Amino acid sequence: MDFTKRLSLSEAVSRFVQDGDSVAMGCAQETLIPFAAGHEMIRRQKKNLTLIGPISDILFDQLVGAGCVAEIRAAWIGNVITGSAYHFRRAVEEKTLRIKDHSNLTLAMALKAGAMGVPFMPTSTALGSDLYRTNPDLKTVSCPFSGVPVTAVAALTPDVAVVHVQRADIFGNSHVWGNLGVTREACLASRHVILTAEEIVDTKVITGDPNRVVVPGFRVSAVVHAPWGGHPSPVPGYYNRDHQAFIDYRNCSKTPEGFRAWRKEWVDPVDDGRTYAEILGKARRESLAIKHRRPSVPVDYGY
Amino acid sequence: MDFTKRLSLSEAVSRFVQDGDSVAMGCAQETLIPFAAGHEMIRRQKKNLTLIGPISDILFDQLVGAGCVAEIRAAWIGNVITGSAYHFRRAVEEKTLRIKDHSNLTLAMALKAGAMGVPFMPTSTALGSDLYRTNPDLKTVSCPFSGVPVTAVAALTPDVAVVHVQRADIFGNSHVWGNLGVTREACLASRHVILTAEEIVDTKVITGDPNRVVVPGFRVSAVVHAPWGGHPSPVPGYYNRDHQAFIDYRNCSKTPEGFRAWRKEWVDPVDDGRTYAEILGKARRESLAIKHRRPSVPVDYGY
Amino acid sequence: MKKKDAFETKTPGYTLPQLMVTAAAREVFDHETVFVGMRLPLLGFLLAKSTHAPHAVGVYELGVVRDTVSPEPILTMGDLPNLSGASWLADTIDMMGLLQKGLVDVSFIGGAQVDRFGNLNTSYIGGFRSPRTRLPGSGGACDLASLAKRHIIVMTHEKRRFKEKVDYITSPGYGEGPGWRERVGLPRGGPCAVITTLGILRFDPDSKEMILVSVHPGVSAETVQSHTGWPLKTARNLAQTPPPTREELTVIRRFDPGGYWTGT
Amino acid sequence: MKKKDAFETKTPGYTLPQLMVTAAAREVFDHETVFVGMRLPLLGFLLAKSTHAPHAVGVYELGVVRDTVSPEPILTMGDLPNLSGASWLADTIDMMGLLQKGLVDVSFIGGAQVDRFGNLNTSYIGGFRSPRTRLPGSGGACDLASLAKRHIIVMTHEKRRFKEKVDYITSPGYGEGPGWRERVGLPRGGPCAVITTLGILRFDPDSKEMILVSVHPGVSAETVQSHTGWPLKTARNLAQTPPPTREELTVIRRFDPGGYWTGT
Repeated sequence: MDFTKRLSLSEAVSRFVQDGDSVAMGCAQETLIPFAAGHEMIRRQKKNLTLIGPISDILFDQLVGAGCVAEIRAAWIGNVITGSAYHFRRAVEEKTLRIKDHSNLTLAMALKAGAMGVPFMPTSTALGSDLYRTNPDLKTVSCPFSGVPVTAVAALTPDVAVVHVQRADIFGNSHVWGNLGVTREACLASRHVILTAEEIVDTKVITGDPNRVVVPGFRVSAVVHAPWGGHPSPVPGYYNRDHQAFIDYRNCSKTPEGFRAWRKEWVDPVDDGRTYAEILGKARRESLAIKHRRPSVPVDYGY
Repeated sequence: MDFTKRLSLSEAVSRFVQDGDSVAMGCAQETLIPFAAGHEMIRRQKKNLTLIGPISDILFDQLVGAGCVAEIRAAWIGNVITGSAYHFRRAVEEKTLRIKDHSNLTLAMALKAGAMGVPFMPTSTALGSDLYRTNPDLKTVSCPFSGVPVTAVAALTPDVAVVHVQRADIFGNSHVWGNLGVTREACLASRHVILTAEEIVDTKVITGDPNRVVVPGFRVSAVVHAPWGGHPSPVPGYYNRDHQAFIDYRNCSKTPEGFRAWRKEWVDPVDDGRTYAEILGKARRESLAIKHRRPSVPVDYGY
Repeated sequence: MKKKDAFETKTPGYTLPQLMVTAAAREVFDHETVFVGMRLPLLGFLLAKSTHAPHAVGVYELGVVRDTVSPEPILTMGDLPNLSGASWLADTIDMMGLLQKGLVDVSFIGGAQVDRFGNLNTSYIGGFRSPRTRLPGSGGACDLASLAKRHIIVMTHEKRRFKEKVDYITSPGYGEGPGWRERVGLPRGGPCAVITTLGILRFDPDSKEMILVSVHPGVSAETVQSHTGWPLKTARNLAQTPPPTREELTVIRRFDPGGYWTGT
Repeated sequence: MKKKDAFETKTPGYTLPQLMVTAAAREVFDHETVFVGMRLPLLGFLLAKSTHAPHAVGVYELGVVRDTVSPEPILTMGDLPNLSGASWLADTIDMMGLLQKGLVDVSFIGGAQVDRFGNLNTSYIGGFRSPRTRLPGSGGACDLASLAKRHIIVMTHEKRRFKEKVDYITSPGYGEGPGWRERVGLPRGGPCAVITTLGILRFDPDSKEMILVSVHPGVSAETVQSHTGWPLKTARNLAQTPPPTREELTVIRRFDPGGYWTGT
């Protein structure tokens, strides 16, 4: 690998997210949510996307609100600390949005199947539930050995996985730490992977600790330097969760006017050349900063 | 967790490896092979074991030679750099050993099914092969969505997984790095886990980097301090592979007399109170030591 | 920071959410493995760990196992203090593997609608074809209800929520009654208790039907019935939910200092 | 350290294993993803990376992906220099996922017995019920033969090894001929070349039968036939395997300094 995959956020989204694509995002659930990349899809007015993810802590709602989404395949779409996602809710009620209902486990298994290159995965969850009625990707089969019924979940292979990571090199090698959710599965299942990274580092930092890699560089299509790209979700090692932003979004997103105001404050200014860090402001950045450092004890990969 | 799981090697093997048990070992394939624990099984004359592992780089052959084994479920049993495993070969030819033939992928999927708590896993490998004729745990099924045929692999749930790790605390929390093979799956699939560790460290070292944990402490039954416990296989961060030991074993294992001599030199002296490090000797330890240190760059788990 | 739509009902000396968190915590036994859900159960687990269940292990669906309480208060499971010093940070599928293997003793689920057999709906109010209200969905709830050895439901007690038949089964309880879980192939489990804003309900071992076993201080069985959409059975020895002790309140306030989840 | 049972045959200026490693390396194209097998293929990959395929990525079944050559010679894939500075250290199942998804271009397999359709046996000589010889088994070979886009077989050319029908199919080739792989459900692939101690064979695109396309220097087509257990077809334009160049020999000797795998 000696050609760079580093692109601007705008280039990466233009090149690797097409209208109508299926896009896996928010794969680590509450942490490392790729808000910067999602906001770029809003600014570029992407259309008819199919969003895939276990839970979505407001990002999917923002994309629905901006008119980018035709379908969602997920287990939970809301605002973790406040409840409903209002755009999502309205869109389903008004039948402008198609849904395939998953549980966290069926979604994880669907992506695992996609990652492993098998057409389905078996699980014991959801038997007897109505998820079967709103998701044709679930079917009951019998174990060929024991005869017990299991739920077969059809493989999901998104067009692109968008993943926010802590550090990456320009060739697509990266480190992620913290809880991982379905990050590993989503990256390996997808045709393209866009990484947004808090820091761009030398390749040696990454290959110096290859167990922290969740997707090999040769599977990655684009690397974007995006400091604060996970805000307001927490990013281990970089910043804490901005609870107030989630509460503010809840309040804004109740009405179309509120949503426009939110968008005007948080999303659109980037097109006028302001960085997200500037929009956030110094005081807020400091309030979210890591106060208690907990560095790991190194391990040795010598020979 | 505030009670210790630390045991001597002898206590751990006596308590958690019973005659007739199925035992997963050598799960990282060529690295981190738990030779110390295997040798203890030889000394304690364990009987009728079923050994489970992807490939076995001479450890399974040693246990077969010592008369401990009734069955093997594996993909490959030999000596990686020299070829055949002579005891294994003789035992199969003389029909004193039962075999279920796996490939690396079918074995990984069998343990993954066991780890996930599902009765089987699908894979596209082995279709049309004769592995089906010597392994009743493989059956062809059709994908309920696409109709394509896949190999269903029945779950494996070993009685115990024996895993050599770099560092562990006394409560069963541990760090493993390097290639992992099926270590994760084997630990999570098994009823008991015995860890042999190069070093016993403070809990804070382990919980200070929870992404390096492959099995949570509450799933571990015993922790054994076993320096050089992976020799002659390589242990990242601790020592290189001792090629000469594999070549010597090849030569010794050709005859029963040779095997007895090998056992007398490498296995039995531990019962007379000699540590394995002493048996190995200072010069050899130094020749295998890590010469080029490659420490990882720490990451931060602060808040 | 106070959650705007937190329960406003108050009882002298403690809030209703504090009472519910305490009741939830008491469902956890020491040494158990607990799959911790969102919101109130987060606090319930922290309370149990800090009092009678110090050896309980917490499993969180986003990929966290921890056997200590977080070093600082958290609002949600993804807050960095909940990751720092964890026993294991891994994949959702690893957490779900523990659950699917039957290694999780107890889990907690919130609900929007529940029926007499403990089936839960958190997806569609008014049917999925033309829903009146779309709710967030399952998350891990369906998995917890399907696969934990037992699960506890925590929810608001209202007639529109306690329905003869739920509009959609997001998370299976006892289905249509005895033998249903076995019939559909669920490997184990079932709801064990429902902790509501009015009382605590459990399930008859034979009929699998919900029974009122405890009312909160100041609540009568009649009030509970009037907020329930089917003729509710009441235990012969109906109890009163014991209020939080001073120690329990101290712990709850330590982990929810702003009263975001439990009020002040 | 020299492997005792390494091939002893010599040709002026290079050894037979060196010729075979060179032939194996030439099967790798630049930018390809290579699933690297045990033994000679390890060197073949290092040679390809160091010469005409600098962008090739190596995948190793024990859980290693690397896009650089190891910083020191290795005897086997688990040697620590092969882990140090890797692109990815992970699980076997992750490596196998790349393979199963069709992301591996080429792989290498050793064989003990092969038939005219490239089916390989590395398990039982003389039938599995009463085997005359038990061999080590599949390892990852069955997976590579099932799932890589193409695979290369590397083996000793002897009549008892090149059999009309193998005693046991460990790793499927083209089975019984055209259409067989599709029929049993294998998603892609098949053997692409057999590099032996005598020459190089490929497979007819229509009949799926092995064809001799190249003989090693000093070997005749007749010699190859006499070591093959069925009437062997020969390509119209039979070639001679080009010997290793000086540069190739230098690289092989750098990575196998003691000549353990390739002699001296």
